[in-house]
Amino acid sequence: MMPFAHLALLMKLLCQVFFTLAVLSFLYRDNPIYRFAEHFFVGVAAGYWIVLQFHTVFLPKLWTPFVQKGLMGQGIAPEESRFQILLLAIPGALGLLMFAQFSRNTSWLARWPMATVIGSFSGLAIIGFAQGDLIPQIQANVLPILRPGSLTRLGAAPAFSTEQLWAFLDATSYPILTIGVICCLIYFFFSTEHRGATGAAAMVGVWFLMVSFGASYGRTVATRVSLFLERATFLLIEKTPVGGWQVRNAAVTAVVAAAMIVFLVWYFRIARREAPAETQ
Amino acid sequence: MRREIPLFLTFLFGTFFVSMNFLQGDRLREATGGFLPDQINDWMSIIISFTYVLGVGNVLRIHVKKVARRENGWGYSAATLAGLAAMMIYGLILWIPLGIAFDGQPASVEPGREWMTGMQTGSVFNWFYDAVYTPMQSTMYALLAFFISSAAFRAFRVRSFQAALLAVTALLLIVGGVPLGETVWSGFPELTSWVMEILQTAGKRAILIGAALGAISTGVKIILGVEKSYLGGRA
Amino acid sequence: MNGRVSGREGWIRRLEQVDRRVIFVLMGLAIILPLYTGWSLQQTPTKPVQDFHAALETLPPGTKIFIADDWDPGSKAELETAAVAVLTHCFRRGLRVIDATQWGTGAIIVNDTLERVARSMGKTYGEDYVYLGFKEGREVVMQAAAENLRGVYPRDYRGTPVAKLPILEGIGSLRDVALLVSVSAGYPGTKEWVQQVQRRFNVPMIAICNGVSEPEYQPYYNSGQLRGLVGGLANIAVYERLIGAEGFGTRAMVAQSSGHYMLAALILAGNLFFALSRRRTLLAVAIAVAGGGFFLWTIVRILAGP
Amino acid sequence: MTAPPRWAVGIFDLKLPVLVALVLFTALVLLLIFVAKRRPNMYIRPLAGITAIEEAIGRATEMGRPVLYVPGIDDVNNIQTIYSMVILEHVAKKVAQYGTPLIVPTCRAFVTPMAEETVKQGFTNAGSPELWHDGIVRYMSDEQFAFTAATNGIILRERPAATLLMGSFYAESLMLAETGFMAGSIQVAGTANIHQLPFFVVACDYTLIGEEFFAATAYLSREPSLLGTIKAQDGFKAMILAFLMAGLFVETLAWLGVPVPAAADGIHTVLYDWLRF
Repeated sequence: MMPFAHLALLMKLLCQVFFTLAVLSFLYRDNPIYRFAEHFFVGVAAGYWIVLQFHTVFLPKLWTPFVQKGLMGQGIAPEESRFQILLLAIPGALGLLMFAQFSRNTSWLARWPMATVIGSFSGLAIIGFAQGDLIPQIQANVLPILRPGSLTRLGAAPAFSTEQLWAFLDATSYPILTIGVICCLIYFFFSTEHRGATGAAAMVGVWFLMVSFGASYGRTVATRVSLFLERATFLLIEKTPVGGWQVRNAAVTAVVAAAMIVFLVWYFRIARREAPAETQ
Repeated sequence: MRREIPLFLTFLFGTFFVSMNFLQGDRLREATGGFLPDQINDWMSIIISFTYVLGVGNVLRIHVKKVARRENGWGYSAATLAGLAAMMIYGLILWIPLGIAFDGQPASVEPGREWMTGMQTGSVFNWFYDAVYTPMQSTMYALLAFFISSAAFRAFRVRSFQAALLAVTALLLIVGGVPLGETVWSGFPELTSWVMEILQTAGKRAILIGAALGAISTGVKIILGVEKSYLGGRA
Repeated sequence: MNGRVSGREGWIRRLEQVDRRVIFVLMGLAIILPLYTGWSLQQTPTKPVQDFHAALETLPPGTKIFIADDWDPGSKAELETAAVAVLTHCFRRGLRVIDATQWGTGAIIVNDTLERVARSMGKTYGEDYVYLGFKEGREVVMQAAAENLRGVYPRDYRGTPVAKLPILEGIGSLRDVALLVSVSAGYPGTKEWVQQVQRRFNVPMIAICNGVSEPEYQPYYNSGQLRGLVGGLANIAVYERLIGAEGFGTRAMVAQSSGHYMLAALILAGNLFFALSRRRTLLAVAIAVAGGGFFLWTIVRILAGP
Repeated sequence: MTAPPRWAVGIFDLKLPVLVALVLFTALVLLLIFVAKRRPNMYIRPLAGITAIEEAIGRATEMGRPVLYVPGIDDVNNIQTIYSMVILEHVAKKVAQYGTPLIVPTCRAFVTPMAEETVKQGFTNAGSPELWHDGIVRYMSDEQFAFTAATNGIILRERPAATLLMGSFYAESLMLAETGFMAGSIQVAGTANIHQLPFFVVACDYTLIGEEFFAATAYLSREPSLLGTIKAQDGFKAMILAFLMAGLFVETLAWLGVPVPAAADGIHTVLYDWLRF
């Protein structure tokens, strides 16, 4: 008889493989296995958030201090004030007002907590964007026309060598940053028409924007490939230790995939004859 | 009152977080016995954490209705509710009697009962996280590897000079940003790193400056009550 | 465009509009097949990666650093690998790690990763590392932790009061740590740490992130707000090599490369068919020569071998 | 990097450059919103994106096929969804003038009534409210990929001649743009979600990039708060440009080793102590 812990591990592997393949089956077409997995996931995710908030915020930050220290007066540290702890009733009450959302008559009360959240994040955003983004980025772009020493480097590099290419690129870096940022800012300037010099600058600005989108595209591709790569490694290459022995994930994958294919063939050939046509 | 109080709250908390940047936290803490800023920060954590109740409330409402009315596809909704129930039971409900008895801290749960302890290693809750949440979420995003490739073949079209610039930069990073690129031409790492650090940074920096101005002006308008659209309806 | 579709053009049109599942299979094979090869490719670190490495390498052993592990299973491929590499590097150098996450859905996987690496290197919880877990509030928590760390995290993830943890002695806020390392999958992440903490409280900071975010964070590296930046699995693999702890990143590089080259081929082929079907011969020739030449050269270089 | 110039007294810690920039910008925003209330026809340059939308609607009319308008997949709490309604109202008005069918799939339960009101308003503005029917705004699903699959289904079945994607989009951007491209419709997209812009740029005929999206809404609605903000941002950008130019000049002089003339000492102080803090 397999110990319970091992059975749990094996079941976990089975579930992991099942849910991975269930999502991948969407690539063939929308199907009941995918829909089941997706709906189950939505439920699990919602439950996860509630439990998480309960354990990390509600209990330690609100319930325990308020009830134990505030109401019962137990275990108040010398540097804490009981009055301040009792003030936790304010965020508690504002939080509870969220529930007012669920009734049409009281839903306006739910705006109170939303207003505090939006106000706080607006305040933090103002400071963050002004102090962390705007000023340092402008500051970083206050540059001389050429990087000091880059011309000497370019002159010293042998002609038609890769070294010369790097020296050239290095020499262009300050002009590119200066011209690029200025031209892009002109592109996003809406008070004058793009004609003549402004028009030309705006056009150069769009070029820089396109290059920067190209970079984003290239890096997005990299991330997406990595994500599937990790899943493929999990399904086909990895081994899972269960007790003393190593289970090959590929074997589990083969079994689960075969079962899924049988089900899908049955579903699309037979069961769906009467069903209404699906989208996609 | 329906509009004034929310607007006042927005103003109050917004200006608090702005002004904290221009005050000395340590001195303020001494002067107020820790009320400012620490207590207010905790308050915000508490209120934000309640907003998640809303999300779950919506999930519940939609899916309970579907199941109750036996609407088309109600079986899937039942699966959602089952997932929600499993997480709530193992993460929360089984745990409540233990938690309140033990100062709300999972560390004090007696040995042999770890499976009940919410988010700690070895709990059933964590088992669900590993077995369902992790594979589902990572595979959802992995699907995009395929969607991006089909879009690349069927809809990525170089129809203008601008699109050509985008395509050339993208291709350069796609083939040059991986080790095989270095095998093909040893200069790729240097070239891609120049593209990333200089060439594309110019555009990104301008976007950053523009986005910063946008965010600041939106924030200012919200705090001062000029922009009220978040209270529902158009401004 | 004329209305008559000749045989050749019909054939191109059909290729242009091929069922997407055919492309899915091509892409899948391009990524899966190389997993079975044991090849290894050479890699040179770029400057941001070297700077990232140097930032951790120059700290004296025993220094306390803060790692913000802001990711979840959705970016497991890149950032679990990154987190393992960073933690291995830190522990090997004897740095003491204070870890926390702003991603609720990452609370468990970050804990598991930290425990796994720490246990394999024989580190003691509370002495060499601590996990403060997740607290709701995103930017609120970030700036609050820089004001007063204990106020935000009165207890660690396991429920131990922070006053009992020796590693946190003398750490009142993030201003007291030597370095802030952001392992970031998006919002909230590196950008928010820069905005709320780096500049406001003058905390030195480096970041390791997924590929998608890297271009967005480059301006911060350029402005010196980030002292080092590693982005995407390929750069994470280089970093793994720099610290001599080759892991998933290094093993994945052949498949990663092959996936990239397949995607490049798809973009080129799509545009080739587009040019042919629109009778834009010059563009078609340009794409065919440039693309074909590049791929031929690639094959030659691969066959030439290391 | 040197420490920022500060004025730290008592509990205050005034980081002057940030404070001055914030006060200046806030004042500018409020002032221009005030001005925009008096003069709603303040100049904003005509945007190519709006022309592109109108041309797309025109072509749909010629071909007798519908116009598809997707207001993003975010809820009403995202400001882009709300601003998308401004564009939708304009589109509804144009469509009603030409008598072209309109389809608006929505991804959020709360967005649906808002989109309905907006389309009705647009039809009324065009003088033909009788065109409204329940098949225009279609609530698909709250779930991202289910919504995408359903919308792709609409594109393939009803073959809209114009697809307008305006609002907050995420990973589904490339799937929608791909399907629209395959169906041969003219596509105009607009979003401030920078990550998704590359996918729109390559597959769409025209894309409103980030701030252009907001400028377009200001241009169309002439709402003082939008208009004033755009103008204020323009004003601040002009200042940034001036700063960058001045900085370039001073830095280049310093690099060349030219001593800064005494008369320019004031400028020098401002640029060195304030900008390079």
